[in-house]
Amino acid sequence: MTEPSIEDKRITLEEAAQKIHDGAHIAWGGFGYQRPPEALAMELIRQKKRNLRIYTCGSEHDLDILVGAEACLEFEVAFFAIEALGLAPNLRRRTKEGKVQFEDYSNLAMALRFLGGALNVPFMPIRHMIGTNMMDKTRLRKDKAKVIDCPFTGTPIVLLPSVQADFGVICAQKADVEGNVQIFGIKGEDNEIARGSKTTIVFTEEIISNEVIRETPDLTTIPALFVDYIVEVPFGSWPMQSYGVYDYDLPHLQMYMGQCKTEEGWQEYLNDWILDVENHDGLLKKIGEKRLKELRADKRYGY
Amino acid sequence: MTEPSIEDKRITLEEAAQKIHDGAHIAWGGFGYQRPPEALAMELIRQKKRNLRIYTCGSEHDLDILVGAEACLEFEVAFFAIEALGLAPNLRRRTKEGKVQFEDYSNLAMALRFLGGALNVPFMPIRHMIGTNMMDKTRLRKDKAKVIDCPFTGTPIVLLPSVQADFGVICAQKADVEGNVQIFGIKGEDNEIARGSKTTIVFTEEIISNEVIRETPDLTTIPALFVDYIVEVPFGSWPMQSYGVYDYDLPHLQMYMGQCKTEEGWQEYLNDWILDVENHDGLLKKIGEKRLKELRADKRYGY
Amino acid sequence: MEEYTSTEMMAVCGANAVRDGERVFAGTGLPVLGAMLAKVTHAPNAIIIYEGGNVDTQNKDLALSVADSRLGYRAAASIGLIETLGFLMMGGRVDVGFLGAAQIDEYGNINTSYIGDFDSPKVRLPGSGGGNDIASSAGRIILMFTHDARKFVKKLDYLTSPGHLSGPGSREKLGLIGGGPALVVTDKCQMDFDPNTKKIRLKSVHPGVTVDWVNENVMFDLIIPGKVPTTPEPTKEYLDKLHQLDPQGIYLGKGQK
Amino acid sequence: MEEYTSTEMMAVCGANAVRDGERVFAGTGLPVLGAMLAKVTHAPNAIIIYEGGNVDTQNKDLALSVADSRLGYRAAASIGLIETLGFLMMGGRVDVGFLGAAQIDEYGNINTSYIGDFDSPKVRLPGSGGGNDIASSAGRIILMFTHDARKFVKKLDYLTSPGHLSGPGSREKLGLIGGGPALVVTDKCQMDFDPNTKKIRLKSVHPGVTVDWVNENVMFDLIIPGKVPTTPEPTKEYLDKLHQLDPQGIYLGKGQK
Repeated sequence: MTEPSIEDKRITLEEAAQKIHDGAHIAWGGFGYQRPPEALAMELIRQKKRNLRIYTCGSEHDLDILVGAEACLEFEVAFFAIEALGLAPNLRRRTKEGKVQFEDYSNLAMALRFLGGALNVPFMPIRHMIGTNMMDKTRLRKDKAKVIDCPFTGTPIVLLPSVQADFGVICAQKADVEGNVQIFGIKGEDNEIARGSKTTIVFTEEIISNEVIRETPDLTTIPALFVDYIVEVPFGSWPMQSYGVYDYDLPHLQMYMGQCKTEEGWQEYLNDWILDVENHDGLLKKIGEKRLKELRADKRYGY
Repeated sequence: MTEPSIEDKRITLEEAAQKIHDGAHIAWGGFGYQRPPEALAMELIRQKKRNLRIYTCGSEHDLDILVGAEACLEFEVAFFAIEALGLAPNLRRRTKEGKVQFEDYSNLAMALRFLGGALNVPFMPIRHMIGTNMMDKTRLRKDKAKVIDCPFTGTPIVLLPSVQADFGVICAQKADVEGNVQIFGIKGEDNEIARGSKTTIVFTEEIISNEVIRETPDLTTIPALFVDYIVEVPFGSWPMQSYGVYDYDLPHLQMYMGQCKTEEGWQEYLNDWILDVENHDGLLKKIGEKRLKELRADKRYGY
Repeated sequence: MEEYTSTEMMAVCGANAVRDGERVFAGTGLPVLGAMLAKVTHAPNAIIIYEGGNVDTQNKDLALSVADSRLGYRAAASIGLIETLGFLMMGGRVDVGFLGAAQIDEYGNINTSYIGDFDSPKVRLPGSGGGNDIASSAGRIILMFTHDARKFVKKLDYLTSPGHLSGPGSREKLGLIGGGPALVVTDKCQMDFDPNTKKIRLKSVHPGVTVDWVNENVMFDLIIPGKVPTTPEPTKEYLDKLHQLDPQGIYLGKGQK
Repeated sequence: MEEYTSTEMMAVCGANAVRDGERVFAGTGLPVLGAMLAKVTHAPNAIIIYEGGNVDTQNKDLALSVADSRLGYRAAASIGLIETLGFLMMGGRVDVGFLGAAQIDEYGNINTSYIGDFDSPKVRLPGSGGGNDIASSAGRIILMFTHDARKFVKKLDYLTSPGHLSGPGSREKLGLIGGGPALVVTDKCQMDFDPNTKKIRLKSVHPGVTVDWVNENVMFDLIIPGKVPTTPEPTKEYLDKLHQLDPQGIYLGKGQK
């Protein structure tokens, strides 16, 4: 049998961020504290991107630094805060300044919009959102959602416009160079984003061999057929967590929450942790091997 | 911590078939030669069920014996044949007799109808089926499918009525007594059926402990929250296959195809292999330990 | 008599609202503490579902996020959002959901999105997250938040998640399958909903709180029955178990007990 | 010159229609043999997708079912139907799909459902299966079946899967994203579609078959160009590799080579 060549879809973090042009619409993976594309957010800031629009269910520190740096000020989103730690400080300030534009959906609504994009149908039905201001208060979209009477049952049902973003960006624990991806733990809306975006970029904590993929096809959550680029970025979700690989850096997050209450504090954080470190390797050096080791997951628990 | 009691959802194959009343609508799992609910089909025949309606993408020998025995003569289905071996012999004969009623959909259409049922929305959109006789030729349903102009894009799109059947029946390789299910290999439409049916019954080749489930939550394809009953049935898909457990019994299938070309041949098969064996254990005895051992999968290959 | 804080009182009230065997959707913070407390006391077979995707977990540590890796420990399954908020929640398979609120009106409609005018808001709150999904489809809703008169408003600045909307029948007319809000737990009192009008009604006041105080700290006409009982005090068993669940005082606060 | 059977000829024609790097949807039988042959010859980077859920497999044995466990061996992923026919196929991510047909009309519309009247059919065929899905959304369609005049009909008994429907623009008007049928391979000839009318056109006749024979064995007006080439004969390399793929002659037949 003629050996097929294994396609190597790897690019660097810098190259990935370069592909994402000013004004791009991005479906943003990760959910809550779990596997957000933090390293990408920081690199987009270093590359001075502007006018991005992000679609996601809920994201937190990663979005807040993008808002602080004014790389992204438009969101179609369900949730934006740092959960147990409080409201997102940059978001709060930039909203008061009148700079941020939201189109508000529920989590399920956003996840279904990604599913509709993956199925390549123009809309998805949902029973939720109806009866609330999410239906009638709009900012970015003319057609945010529509209520129709179901042609089969006669009852009202909401139709949501599907999302097929220019880029889908998600973080995984393992992937091979061809783009077969294995996500462990909760999946959030990442499976749908990966299948529904025009260009899908997966950031992986670790590259594994194609052989391992073929021995465990039941663990492949995103086949390479859906993936355009693979970026190997260890600790790519720091200061948040990646199940089974490392835990969140709580003291760092608490420092962030306190310091970024003021614009001055945020500018200091921006310089210290993003602009003054040359790249992701520089960031890892700044965090330090000792701290990274402390954050590494105990394999018995996954955090 | 107070120990929660582990709920034991196990029932016997006989009890499972008893629950399925005459006239029940059943979402039928398995796909092609893979994990069809054969043992259930045989038990439904033994219990002389009548007027069942089956919803499925494609099934084969299992449906053909139900048609032969006239337990089920109504189908909302995409495919009905024995694939590489030819047309289904009982179906062919019963169709000529004018006894079988079909509502024809495509495979994706049926899978989306189950997905719509799982989401509890009344319909799902699809770009397929349009332009064909599947849209206008109907037998069982007044509302088989509807074309609307998409309210967002203006282009025509087909809406399919969701399916929430009285029973969803699927076969898996492993499950615990609570109903956490692990399916290995292809999933077909089983994940959607399990989530969208009013009562879900899972037939498992093997019962594993809840401990094993909790050590491998990434392999749980159907959480117990969706499962009402668990039935342990080794070789429950014989003479078809269960990935990683056993292969199909090709000589048996070939015998079936030849013998059931005539009503007499079918009646003989019905008596020999279904009615004259008391139950599933009796069937396994009839097949014989030697043959069952031959059919067992080589773990390296999965068949 | 045990000493207890108002936070502990809220967690115990939340726990008492969960019945054995129920499927509970709980976010981080006091709601999940309440649900976990129920599970280690009177409701051992309650199943807790986290919208991030972990279901029926046996986590040993408290989570800061509904997506926290801590919730993956000994989970029965680790799935996705379409599963939890779609197949389970919109599928009508969840008995009770906990929610917070920044504003609530007399029908239990809630706002978690904006304070002030939508076009130039004073504060951007977290938004719906899964809140609207839970409020729409869970069997019943338990609301938990600290008592502040500014939260109990006649008119919401923004309606994020449906309560009983404009009263009896209005949820059904829109095809919402969930039962809507059933209980409000604050640090001062408990409220339920009048079955005829679907309006908020005082159910019990916590020890040391007067009915008058509550009435003055609600900006709409609160239904007050003739006789308002006092909320039973938390037992030692419940308080002890509560602190075993949050030994570091992440949600209960430090050094208060 | 190699000896070969008409079945082998069909498989080789199918293989030649697959280009390197393409994503191919193939059912069991000759289509998958053709796709696999392409992969071991001129198209090593073609990726074969089976609708049951196995993608990019390296199966060592031939399958009898698109859901056959054999296809799980060294698959890159084992997924479900919503994935293969939804996310991949309807998502517009598949280049070429193979289909069979019991009847075909001059626009390449096909019937795999009923022979005879719908209300009292003579034969119930397998139905659409994934055929309608593939015909609707694959980049292009290759049809393979043995040549029989009764299959090339003026009017189908039942239209299961869309070809070019009623001609240019009719697929687009319905929102179908796939390119429709591009090639018909029989044991006698190859046909393609006239780009202006979207009607079937003779492309080449297999060695030993005359243009007249084909014309007589088609029940509609076949477009016949002035000069119809003869299909090149299969090479020894392709025939050898074909038999390595089906050593037991499951699809190629036994003892014929």
